[in-house]
Amino acid sequence: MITGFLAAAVRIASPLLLAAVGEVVSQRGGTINLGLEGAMLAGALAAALAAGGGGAEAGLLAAAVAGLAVAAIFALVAIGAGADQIIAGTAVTLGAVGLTGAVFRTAFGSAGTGPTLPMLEPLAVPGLWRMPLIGEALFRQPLPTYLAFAAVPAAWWVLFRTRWGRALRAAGEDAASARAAGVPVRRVRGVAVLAGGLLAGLAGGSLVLAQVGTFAEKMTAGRGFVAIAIVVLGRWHPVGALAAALLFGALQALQFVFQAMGLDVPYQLFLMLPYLLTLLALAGAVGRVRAPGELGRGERGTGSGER
Amino acid sequence: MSAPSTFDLRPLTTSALALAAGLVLLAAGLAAAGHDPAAALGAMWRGAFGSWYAFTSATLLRATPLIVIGLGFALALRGGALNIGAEGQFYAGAIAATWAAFQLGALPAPLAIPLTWLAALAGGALWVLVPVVLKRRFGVLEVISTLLLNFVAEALVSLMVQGPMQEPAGIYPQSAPIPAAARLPLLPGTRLHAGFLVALALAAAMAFLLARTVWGFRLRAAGAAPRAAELIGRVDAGRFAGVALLASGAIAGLAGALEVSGVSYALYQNLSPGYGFTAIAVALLARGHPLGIVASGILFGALEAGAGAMQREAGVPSVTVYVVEAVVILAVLLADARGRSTPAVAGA
Amino acid sequence: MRRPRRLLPALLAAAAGAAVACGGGGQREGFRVALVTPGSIADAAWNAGAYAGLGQVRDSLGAVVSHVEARTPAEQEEALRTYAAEGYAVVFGHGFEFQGAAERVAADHPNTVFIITSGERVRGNVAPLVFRLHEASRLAGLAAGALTRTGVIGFVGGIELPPIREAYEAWAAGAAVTRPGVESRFTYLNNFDDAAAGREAAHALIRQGADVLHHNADAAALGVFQAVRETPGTWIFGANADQAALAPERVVASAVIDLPRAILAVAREVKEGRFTPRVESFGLASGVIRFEVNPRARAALPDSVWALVVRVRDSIAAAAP
Amino acid sequence: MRDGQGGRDGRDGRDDPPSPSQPPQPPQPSQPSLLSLSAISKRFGPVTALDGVDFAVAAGEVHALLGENGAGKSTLMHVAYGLVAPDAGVVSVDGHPATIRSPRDARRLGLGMVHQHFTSVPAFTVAENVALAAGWPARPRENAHRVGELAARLGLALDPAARAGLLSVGLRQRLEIVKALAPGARVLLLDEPTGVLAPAEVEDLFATVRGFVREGGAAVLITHALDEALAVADRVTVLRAGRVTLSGPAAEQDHDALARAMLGTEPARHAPVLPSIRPAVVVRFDRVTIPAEAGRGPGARDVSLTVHAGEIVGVAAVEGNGQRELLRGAAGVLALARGSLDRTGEAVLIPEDRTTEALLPDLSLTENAALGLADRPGWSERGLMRWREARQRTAVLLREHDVRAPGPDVTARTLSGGNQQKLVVARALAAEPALVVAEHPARGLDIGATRAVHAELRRAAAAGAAVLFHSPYLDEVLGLATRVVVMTGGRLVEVGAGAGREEVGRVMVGSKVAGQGSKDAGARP
Repeated sequence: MITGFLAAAVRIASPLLLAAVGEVVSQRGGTINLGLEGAMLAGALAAALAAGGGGAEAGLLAAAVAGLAVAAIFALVAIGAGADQIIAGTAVTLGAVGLTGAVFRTAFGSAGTGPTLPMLEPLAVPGLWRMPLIGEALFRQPLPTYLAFAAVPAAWWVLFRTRWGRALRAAGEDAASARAAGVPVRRVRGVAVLAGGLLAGLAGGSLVLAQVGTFAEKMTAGRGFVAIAIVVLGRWHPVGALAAALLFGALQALQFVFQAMGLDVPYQLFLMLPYLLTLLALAGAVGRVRAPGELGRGERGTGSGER
Repeated sequence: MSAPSTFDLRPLTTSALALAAGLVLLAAGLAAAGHDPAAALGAMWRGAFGSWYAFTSATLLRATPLIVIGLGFALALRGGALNIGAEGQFYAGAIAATWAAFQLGALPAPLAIPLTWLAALAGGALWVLVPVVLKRRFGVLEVISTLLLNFVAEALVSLMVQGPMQEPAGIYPQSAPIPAAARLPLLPGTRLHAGFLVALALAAAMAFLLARTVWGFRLRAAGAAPRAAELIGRVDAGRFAGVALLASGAIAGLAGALEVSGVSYALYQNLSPGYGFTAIAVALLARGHPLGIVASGILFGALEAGAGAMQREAGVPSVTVYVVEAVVILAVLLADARGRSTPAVAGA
Repeated sequence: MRRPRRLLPALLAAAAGAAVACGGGGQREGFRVALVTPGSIADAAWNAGAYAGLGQVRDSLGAVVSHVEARTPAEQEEALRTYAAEGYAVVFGHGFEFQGAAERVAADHPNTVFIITSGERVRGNVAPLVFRLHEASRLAGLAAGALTRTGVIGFVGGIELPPIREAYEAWAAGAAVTRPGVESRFTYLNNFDDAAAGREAAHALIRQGADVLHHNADAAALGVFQAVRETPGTWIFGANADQAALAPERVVASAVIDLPRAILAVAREVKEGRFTPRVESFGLASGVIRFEVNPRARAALPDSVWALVVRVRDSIAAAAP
Repeated sequence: MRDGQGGRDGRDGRDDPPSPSQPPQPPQPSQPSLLSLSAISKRFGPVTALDGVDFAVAAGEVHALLGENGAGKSTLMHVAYGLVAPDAGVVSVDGHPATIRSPRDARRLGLGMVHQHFTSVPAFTVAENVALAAGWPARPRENAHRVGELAARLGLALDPAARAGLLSVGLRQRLEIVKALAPGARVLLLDEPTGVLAPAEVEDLFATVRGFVREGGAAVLITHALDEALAVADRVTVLRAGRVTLSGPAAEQDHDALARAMLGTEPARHAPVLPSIRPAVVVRFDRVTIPAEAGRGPGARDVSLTVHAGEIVGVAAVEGNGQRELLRGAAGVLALARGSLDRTGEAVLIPEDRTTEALLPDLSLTENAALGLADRPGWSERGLMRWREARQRTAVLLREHDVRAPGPDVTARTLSGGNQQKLVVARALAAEPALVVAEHPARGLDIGATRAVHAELRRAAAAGAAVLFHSPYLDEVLGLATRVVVMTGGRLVEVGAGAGREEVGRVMVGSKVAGQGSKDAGARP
C-alpha cells in the first residue's frame, strides 16, 4: 500500500522534477521561462512522432531536441532581444499548443487516434528494487525517472562545482559584476535556457514514453507551470526542487488515493489540494528566501549604466 | 494619450508587420500541410469581417472578454504587478455573477444587471486577494501564486456546477439559465451584447484614469519606478501594486459576469477557452495602452473568429491560430526590444 | 483628407463583395451537414467518433459536410448560428451543452434541423440523440462482478457529465448483481486530456484493491489501459469504441457507441424527408450501442456468466421503447 | 560649463596660459613598460572619447591618470582591460603588441582591474567572487584557502567565507583588490578606488598598492583628486577631453599645474564658510533612533540635532554609519523607533541613486517633474492632472535650472547624468521646501555639474531653506557645508566650527573602529 503510494508519488514527480531541475538552472541564470509548458508539449509530440518509427529511445532523443528547439525560440526573444520574459514565455507556450495540435492532426489524420507506441520499460536495479517500502519507488523505474534523479546531483555539480555554473550564477545574481569578471552574460543565460528546454522536452517525452504510451493534445495539462512553482518552492536549488517535486507528487498521489477511497467528499476538493498546499508551502517556507537577483529582469535591469 | 507624450505611430506599424509575419507563416505552414492557403485565409477574413453579422457576433463578441481582461492585466502591469491568474479570476467572477443573478433576478434589469457586475467584481477581487496578501505578507511572487490559483479555480467551477449551483434537475454540469432580468440586451440582429459597450467604457475610463488623474499618474509612477515613487512621490508603491492587482482581478471577474449574462446565460465549466492568457498578449500588443487594447482585442477576436471559419470552410484545425498569435507576440517583442536598445546609448 | 477616409469603406466593400462571391465555401447547393464538436476531434473517442460519422454522411449520402470545434458557449452558439444561416440542412451539436444554444438559434432558423447528441428534449426543430451507453456499461458491470476476486471494482471518469455518471452507476449496479456487496470506487480527472493522470488514478484504484476497471475518459483513458497492462491480475472494460487492441490480453469487452451509424441514420432521414423531431434514443436494441466481447479474453469468465450477460442484454433490448 | 567659475578664488589669481598648458609629452619610462598604449583613439557616436592617447606604466611605479569626469580616463583603462575596443592604436604588454578583446584576455596577460563601482556579486562569498574574477576552478574549499593566503600576503584582513553583500565598504574595496590581483596580475588598474573610503582606509589602500609595486608590479591609479595623485604616484598623466595635456614625473608637478591641465583654467577654491545666522529652527531631532533600512549597519542611534533655516549642515561619514537613516528620517521617509523629530514645513529628499530612486527613466521630463509636484496648484486640480500647464512649468524649470534637454517631452533616460541631477534638484527646489535633504548630491557628476548643484543648494539656503546633506567625499562636505557633523557607528558627533580635514577625518575613522569593530573582527580568517 505505502510502497505503491510512494511509487506513484515518484512517477508523478519525475517529469515535474526533470522540468524543474532544468528551470532551476535557467532561473539561476536570471531567466524565468514560462515557455516550459510549451517545451514539454513539443517534447511529448516529438517523442510520439519519432518513437513510432524509431523506437522509444529515438523518441526520447527527439523529445529532447524538440524541447531544445522551443527553448531556443524563447531564448532568442527573451535573451537575444532582451524582451519581457513572462510575456515571451506565455507566447511560446501558446504557440506550442497550437503547433502540436496542428501537427498531431496532420500526422495522424484529423480524427487520429493516438498511436500506441513502444515504451521505455521499467529498469529494475538488481537487488535494490526489492527493498521494503522504497525499493519499488526508487529502483524499478523507467529510464526518465533515473534521468530525473540523476539530473539533481548533475545540476548541483554544474551549478556549484564548475566554472560555467559559477559564471551562470553570477550572471543571475548581478549581471554587471558578472560582465566585469568577463562572463558572457547572454551566452551563459542562453545555454542555461537551452539546457532547461532540453530537460523539459525529456519530461514531455517521458509522459509519452514512460507513462502512457501515446500522445494526446494538451496532455501536459499544466505540468510546465507546476514545475515553475516547484522551482520557487525548492528555493532555486536542485535538491530543493527534488524535495518540492516529491512533495507535489505525493500530494497528487494522495489526491487520487482520497478519490479512490470513495469518501463522501466532492472530488473537486481533492483536485484543488495539491495546488492549495503548494501555495501554503510557498507562504510558509519560501516567502522570505531571496530569488536570484536578476530573475526576470532581462536586459532592462542590467543594461542601464550605473547601479 | 499617455500624458504629455505625443502619439507615436511606430507601435502601430510594428504591430501590423508582426501580424503580417504571423499570417505569412500561417500560409506557408498551411501550404506545407497540403491546404490551400488562399482559401483558408479567405475563409478567415470572411469569418472575421465578411459581414456585419460576423464582425459583431463573432469578432466583437470574442473581443469583449479579451478587451476587458486585457485592460485589467494592463492596469496591474502599469502598477507594477504581473497577473497571470486572470483565468481563475474570470471564473470566480462568473461564479459570483451567476449566484447574484439568481438572488437578484426578481429585481428589474436596470438594478439586477449592475448588481451582478458588482458581485463579479467582488468575486474576482476576492480571488486575487490571496496573491496580494501572500505577496505583501510573505513576499511570494504573484506570478506563481496567481498561476497556481488558476488550477484551483478550475476545480472550483467544476464543484459549483456539479454541486450547489447545478441546474435543478441535477443532471447537467451547468447552472440553470439565469433570469431574464439579469441578461444583457443585445444589439438587434446580432449576438453582440451590451458588454461590449462596457468594455469600451472601461477602456475610456482607464485611459482617463491613467492619463488625466493624479491617482493614475501615481499608479504609473509606482509601477515604472517604485523606489522613486516612494521617495519623491511619497506613495506606497507596494500598496499601489497591490491595489492594481486587486483591480485587475476584479476586472477579470467582471469579464466573467459579462460572459455569463451576455453569452452563455448559465455557468459552465468551459466558459473560457483561455481568455486569461490570450488577454496578456492583447494587452502587450497595445503596450498596455487602454485604447490600444480595444484595437488589439478586436484583432485577436478577429483571429479567433477567423480561425473558426477557417476550420468550417477549409478544414484547417482552429488551434492553428494560436501559432499566429504567438508569432505576432514574439515579433512585437523583437521589434520592441530593437526599438528600445537604440536610444540607450545616447545617455552616456 | 478625403481619400484615406474613403479607403476603408472601399476596402470593406471589396472584402464583403469577395465574401459574397466566394459564398462561404463556394457551394450553396445540395444536401449539407455540419458537425460542431466541443473539443478536438483527435480525442480518440467521443469527438473522433462523431467526425467519423460525418465522413460517412459525406461518403454515403453525397452530402457536403463541414466541421468546426467550438469550446465555449460563445463559440458554440456562433457555430450553430453560422451553419444555420448558411443553409445547412442538419447541424449536429455534439454534446448536451449545445441544448440551450440550439434552442435559441433554432427559433430563428426553422429550416435547419439541429441534432443535439446527449441532449435532453425536443424544441421545435431541435431534437436530441440519446445514447444509452449505460446499458452496455451495465453488462460490463455484470461481467466485472463475476470477474473480481477482491470484490472491489474501479471506474475512471473524465469530467462528471451525465452520460458518464450514468455509465458509472449502471456499471456499479451491474456488478452488484453478480457480486452482491461489491465495492465500487470512482475517480474523476476533471479533464479528458491528461493520460498520465488517468494512469495514476487507475493505479490508485488498483492499490485500493480494485482488480477490474472501466472508464469513460476519452484520451485520458489511454493511461488507464497502461496501468492495467503493467499490473498483472487486472482487467479492464473499454468504453465508446472497441478498445480490445489497447490491451488484447486484458480487455474483457468494450461498451461501444457506434456514433457514425447513429449520425448517418439521422442524416439519411433528413435527406429523405422522413425526419420528425423526436427524442431518438439508441440502446442495445438499435445496434448503435453494443457490447463487444474480446474473443481473446472470453475464457476468463465461465460460460454461465456470459449466458447471463446475453440474457440481460436481450431483455434490455426487448424492453427498449 | 567648464569655464563657469567666478572670481571667488582671489588668492592666486595669475593669468592663465591658454589650455592645454603644456604640450603632451611622450612617456619616458625609466625601464621597459609593462603596459603601454600608443595612439589610442575611440569614438562613441558623435563623441570623441580618446584622441591619439599615449600612456605607459613600468614595473615598480604607480602612474596616476588624472582628469575630470568625461575626460576619457576610464575609457582608456577599459581599452587596456578589453572592455572597450579602440578604433585605432596599439596596446602592448611587456613590449609586445597584444590583442585584448575581453577581460579574460587582459587577465591572461597579467592585468588586473579595480572598477569604479564594486563588481562583486553580493550573493557570492568572498572566495567565490575572487575565484570568479580569477577564473579559478570551482572548488570552494581550495579557493577559500587560496584567498585566505593571498589576503594575508597582501596584508588585508578578509574572511573568505563572508558574503560580499554583507561586507562594509572598506572590506568590499579590499575584496576588489584581491580579485584584481588573484590571477597573478603584474599590472593593477585602479579606477577611482578612493571615492567612498575614509581617509584611514585610503591610506591602507595606498600602502597595499605601494607594497604591490615594490615587489615588481605596476599600478595605474585613476583619480580626480590631485592631492592623492601627488601623494602616491611616481608619474602622472592628465587627460582632458580625450587628449593628454600633461605627462611627467610626479615630483616635478605642482597642484596648480595639474589643475590647469585638467580644467584648462584656474581651479576653484572651496567656498568660504558662510557665517551661519540662526534665525529659525527647521528640524529638531531629539534622541532619535532609526533602525537600519535593510537590517544592515547600525542605523541612527540616539541622535540629537538641530538644523536652522539658512544653514547647510554637512554630514561626514563612512558608508554605513547611520547617515542614511539620519537623512531619510529628516526627510520623513523612514519611521522613528524612538525619540522625537519636529519639523516645521515640508521636506524634500534628493536621493543618492538618481536612476532608481529619483527619476522615472522611461517617462517624460514633465512626468518626472510632476512626480514631486503633482499635488501643487498649477500641476493638478481636484484630483486631475493639468498636463498642459505642467508641461509649461517644466519647460520653465528646465530653463531656469540650466537642464540641457531638447524639451519637456523627452524621457529622463536620454539626459546625461549631470542634467538628470539638475532636474532632480530643480524639482526639489521648485517645491519651495523648508528643508532640503540631499544624499551625495554630486554623485557621479563632473566638476561643472557638481558646481551647478552646489550653487543651487547654496541658493536654496540663502533663500531661507535648511539644507542637510551627506557626501562620502570629505572635501565636498567641508567645501559646501556651513556646519559639519559626523556620523559614527550610528551616533552623531558635532565637530567644532572650523575643524579641518584631519580632525573630521579622525572622528570619522574613530567612529569606524567603534561602529564596525565587531564586523572587522569577524571578518578575519
